[in-house]
Amino acid sequence: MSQATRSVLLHSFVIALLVVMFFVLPEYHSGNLARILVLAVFAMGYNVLFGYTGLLSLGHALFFASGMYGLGLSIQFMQASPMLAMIIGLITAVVVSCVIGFLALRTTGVAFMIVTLMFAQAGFLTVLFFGKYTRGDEGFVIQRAQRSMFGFDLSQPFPRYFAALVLFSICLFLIAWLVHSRFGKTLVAIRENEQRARMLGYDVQRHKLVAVIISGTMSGAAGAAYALLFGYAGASFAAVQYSILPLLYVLLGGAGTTIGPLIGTVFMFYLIDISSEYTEAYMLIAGLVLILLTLFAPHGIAGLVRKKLVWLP
Amino acid sequence: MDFGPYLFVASLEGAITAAVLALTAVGLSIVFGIMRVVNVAHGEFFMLGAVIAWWITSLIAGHPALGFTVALVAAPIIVGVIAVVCNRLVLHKIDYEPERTIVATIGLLYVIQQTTLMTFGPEARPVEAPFNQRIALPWFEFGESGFALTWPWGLSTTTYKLAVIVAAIVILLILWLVMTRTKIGLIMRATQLDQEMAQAHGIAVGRVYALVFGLGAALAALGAVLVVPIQQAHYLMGGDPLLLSFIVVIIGGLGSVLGTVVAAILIGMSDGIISVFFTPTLAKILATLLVAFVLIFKPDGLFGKRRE
Amino acid sequence: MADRKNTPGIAGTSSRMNRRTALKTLGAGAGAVAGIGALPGIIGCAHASDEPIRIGFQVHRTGIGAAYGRWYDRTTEAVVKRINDEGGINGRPIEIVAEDDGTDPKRGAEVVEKLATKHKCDVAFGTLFSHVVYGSAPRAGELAIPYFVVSEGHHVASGALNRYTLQPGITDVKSQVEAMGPFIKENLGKKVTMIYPDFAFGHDHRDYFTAAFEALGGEVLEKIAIPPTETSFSKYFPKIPRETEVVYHVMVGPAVLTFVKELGEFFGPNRPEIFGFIDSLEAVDLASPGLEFLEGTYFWEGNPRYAQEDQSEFDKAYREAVGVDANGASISDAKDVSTYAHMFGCWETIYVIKAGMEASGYSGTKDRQKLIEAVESMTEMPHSFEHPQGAKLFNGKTHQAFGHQYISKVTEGKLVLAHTTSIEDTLYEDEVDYTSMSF
Amino acid sequence: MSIISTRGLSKHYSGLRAVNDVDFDLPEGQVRALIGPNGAGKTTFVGMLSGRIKSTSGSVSFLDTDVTELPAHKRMSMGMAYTFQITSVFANLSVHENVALAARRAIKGPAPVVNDKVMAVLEQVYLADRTGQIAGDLSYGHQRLLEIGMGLAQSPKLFILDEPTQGLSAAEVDGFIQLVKVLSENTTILLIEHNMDVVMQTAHYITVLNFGETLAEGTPEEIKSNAEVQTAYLGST
Repeated sequence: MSQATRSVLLHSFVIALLVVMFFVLPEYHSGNLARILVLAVFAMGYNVLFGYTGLLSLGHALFFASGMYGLGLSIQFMQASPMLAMIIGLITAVVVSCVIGFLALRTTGVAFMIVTLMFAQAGFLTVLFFGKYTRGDEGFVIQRAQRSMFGFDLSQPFPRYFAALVLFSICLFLIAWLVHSRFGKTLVAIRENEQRARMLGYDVQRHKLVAVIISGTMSGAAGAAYALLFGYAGASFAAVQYSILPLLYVLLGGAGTTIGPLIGTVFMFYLIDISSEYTEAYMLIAGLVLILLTLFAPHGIAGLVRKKLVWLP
Repeated sequence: MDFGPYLFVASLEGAITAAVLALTAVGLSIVFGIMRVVNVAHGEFFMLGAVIAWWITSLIAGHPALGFTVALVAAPIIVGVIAVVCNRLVLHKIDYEPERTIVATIGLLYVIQQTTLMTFGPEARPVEAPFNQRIALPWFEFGESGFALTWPWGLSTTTYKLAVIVAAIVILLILWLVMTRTKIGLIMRATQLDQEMAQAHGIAVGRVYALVFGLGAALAALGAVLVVPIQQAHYLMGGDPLLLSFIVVIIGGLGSVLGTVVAAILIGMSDGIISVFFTPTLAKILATLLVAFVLIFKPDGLFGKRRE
Repeated sequence: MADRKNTPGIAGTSSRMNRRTALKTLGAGAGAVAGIGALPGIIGCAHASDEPIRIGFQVHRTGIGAAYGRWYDRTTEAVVKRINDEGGINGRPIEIVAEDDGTDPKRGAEVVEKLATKHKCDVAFGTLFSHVVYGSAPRAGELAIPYFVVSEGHHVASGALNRYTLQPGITDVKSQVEAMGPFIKENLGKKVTMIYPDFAFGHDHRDYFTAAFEALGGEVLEKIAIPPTETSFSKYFPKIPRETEVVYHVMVGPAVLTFVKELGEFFGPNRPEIFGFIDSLEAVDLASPGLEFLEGTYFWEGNPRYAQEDQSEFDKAYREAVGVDANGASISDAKDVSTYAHMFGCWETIYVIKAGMEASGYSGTKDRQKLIEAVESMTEMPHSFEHPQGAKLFNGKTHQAFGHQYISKVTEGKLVLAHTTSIEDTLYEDEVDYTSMSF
Repeated sequence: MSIISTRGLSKHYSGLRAVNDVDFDLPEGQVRALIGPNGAGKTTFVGMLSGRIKSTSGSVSFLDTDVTELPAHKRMSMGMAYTFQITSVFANLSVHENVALAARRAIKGPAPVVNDKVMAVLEQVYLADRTGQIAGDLSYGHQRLLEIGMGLAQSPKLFILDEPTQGLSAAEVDGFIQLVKVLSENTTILLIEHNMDVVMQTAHYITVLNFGETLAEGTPEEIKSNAEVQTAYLGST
């Protein structure tokens, strides 16, 4: 079986499993899974830049928030239809990631981390600064009536879950295709040895910029979807914690793997959700688990699996 | 307030911010410079310093200066020891690998924060300054009657705030002397320059790392003890110092202690002075963007060496 | 009222580390007590069962709201104990199912979902921070679970939320702020400078106070919005204009004490009048070093922290039940200061839920709409053991309660009540009619 | 016709003249060796040819185009290939993928075409039996060969090799000499080399750099007999 076929089979299986999950799981967990799928898209976007290109950004909350506010504000102030608002959200994310990519890619390494962090922080403060429109930290609710797409009420479990799954599937296949493409392989080359890639004649800057744009747009799509499916946009999603989260998801799940981000998101979500039932000190447990994972599973959960199945994309 | 005195107050506030920042960041700078790891839990060591200072001062009755002095000595030591233990149990085991260190120290951050919340509680707790007099400051004016001294409304500072600036200068000087004039400083610098070479010359790199990590945390805690009479001990207070010191270290240039201090002054002062000219949040946005653009045009920081 | 004697002991002994377990055992124990002690009441009730009424409690145990969350927790614990001792609701004991939301809107929405779909709670309750309310309310509406918030935000009455979200136990910021105008103008001065955090809660203060104050003929000279991440404040104070007669301040978060202290250091001996919202010092000891300058300044209080001379028997009972001493601190630790100006909302809200369930004959989740209609039809809530903060007027259309506001003056280091506004002072025109919305 | 030439090419590092005012012409089809003592500026010089290092002054033209301002990757895509002095491969990727990355940039064709090229190249550099191995696990000599293979896969017009035989065994060096002879049939080669045997067996022409300046140029025989070169360089080996 060729690598490409295996990849298609694996990803189709994951999606089929997710379809079945909706009907099998109790309401609470299928509701969670809808959230997780959207957050996993965020993590997958992050993975394009971090896992495949080797650029550690600390500012992805900005891209998430661009999509979220692009969609949210256009619904709120232009009465845009969800489809149009989604497109506006994506365009906002594209524009923001172009600008950030253009500026931040003049730096590398830790300087890149700080520059992205600073832009994200400026973005967060900007949301507060225009509190008149954004309602700052409180944010605003996107009413149920404004959240119908193609006749589906996205506030209802079934349409919501499958809207999230459609977005997730598109992104998963996009990334699966990407990693087998010339472009994706070049990104990996840049991650592995930037200097060498450049001296093979690859335009490293252009590749990185495109990676930032893909990554930022995917993160923005997640932000827009989150606002649309769960009816709320607020400044906390632009704050620094939401830049750290996708990094954690990806590192836990396995950086540079296609399904790692999903695994990491599921793991992190339920780690907090379950441990918080047993103790108030769930952050303590989460912290200990993170430490243990770095000690014993340095390449994330998918990394552990990959040891057995080297072909894992 | 008139422009002149206002600018003066803002600069003074900026200087205090800079002093605290320099103290907090210099610890991270050493860790970052020598061990090349990003310690995300650095801010939590700062927080622990403040919380322990509160705990110690609340145990010791009598004049506030007494408890404060004990805290000034004990809190950095306790925090330093905690850091050495963390280093031994975690960072050492993962071989200081950059990515794993980030996740592991995020884990540490959660653990320390939650433990503090459970033992110390969620409230912000004040520590009384050993001394704290308000000093009204004069201003010069050339009025109709010629040169005159005036005492504008609000133009003031406190003795404690001035003392923090002095203390920061003294501590940084001592640190500079240790780094440049002592054997241990030499060993640390040698390790920073070339880890393998240092090892080849018989330096126990593992011990140096433990020492550096402990020292970095202790410096953060020391900064926190000095700050806690101005701000308060709170279990979430570590976030800002972490971000700011991280920024300061990078702007200053990796591994350059002098750069760190200059960057702290730059950021502290610009934070104060920009606030004079713009509405507060806009000023914050501009100060943040300033940091980004400094790095965009000087990616290795102000004092960093270009790495080819 | 025999129960009131031992309540403080229970509230005091339950440790902060495992409040959850404490609550559970408490709920179970109280249920048993109710089952035996209140037998006559139950027998008369047709649909009585031992199955407890599950109230989902969305609580800020971690994150920026943790100091408030702790006291919301204690208050809720106390009121549930009291109600269960008195026989519960419709003969059924209350069980509190608490989930921490980390004071985060995303987690908040997840918690509401968990309370509704996993724990199968009858209602959800207890949120304070308004961004969490905004984040969670849409989910509550979609899941059709009545969501009783205790937030003092204007979100409910502004019409931004939905039919399932109500705020019957605490007044909202708009009415609080508007009611301050007359007192400030008559007693403190006509020229005001406002200092507030640069986020929605602060903007509410800015907008509603400015409008109300200017309508009275006063003037707001300067509006200083402080960025929420700020930890030092002195550099902003020079923006206060010289001719300011009154400084109006409201801050939230862990840096509040620094803020108030630096304000004092800035002015030194010749300060203007200072009027603040107690949010600036909620859960902070007034005897903290650096706060001496507050002597003679004024504070809005949702509920007077210090037991006043003419303390009502209701406040006395409530204070005792929650475990708060006459200075507003925990009876077991005088340094552990409560969030007294807000936490009464939990007490009163649970009683409103009780009243609503009793009026609608609530027997299970199928009666949720009846419960909401029952609450919507409430109007007057007299000063009582159920409403120890004072009498309230509930507006069913806007889902919001209105009530007295208190203004206290710092006198010898204590807050002494100086003025009580009438309920009429706090009323404003309806901005929404939730009752016209479908479920 | 010169495939690459420089005029007045210089690189100064704060006072240090690493390369100073070098005029250099390399005719198409030649195998040129660049020799000189350590610190003579050889690596800096080829760094400026390839665009890896920015020149202080002077110009570089490649295929009759002024490329002085062009970034390295553009020069590579015009038909240069470059191997590093210190081995630089994609250590975590397979041998096959290393070469494929090089081939893909040069060949725009579909995967099978790229694959054929990769296999042909691996055959040439004696690594055909190690395609699946992770590059970082190869021996040092094999990594050097891999790096040469990555250059070959680009089918370059000009192939710059910075000390390719350093660290190779005697047998591997012989193999390398054969390889260069085959390649020279349709590729221009610029070789920095310390091993005079290799130089003498492969180079058509030699340029000697000393203190950043051209000391001498000529055929291997001419250089061998050049007294200045003897003192500056050859004498010392």
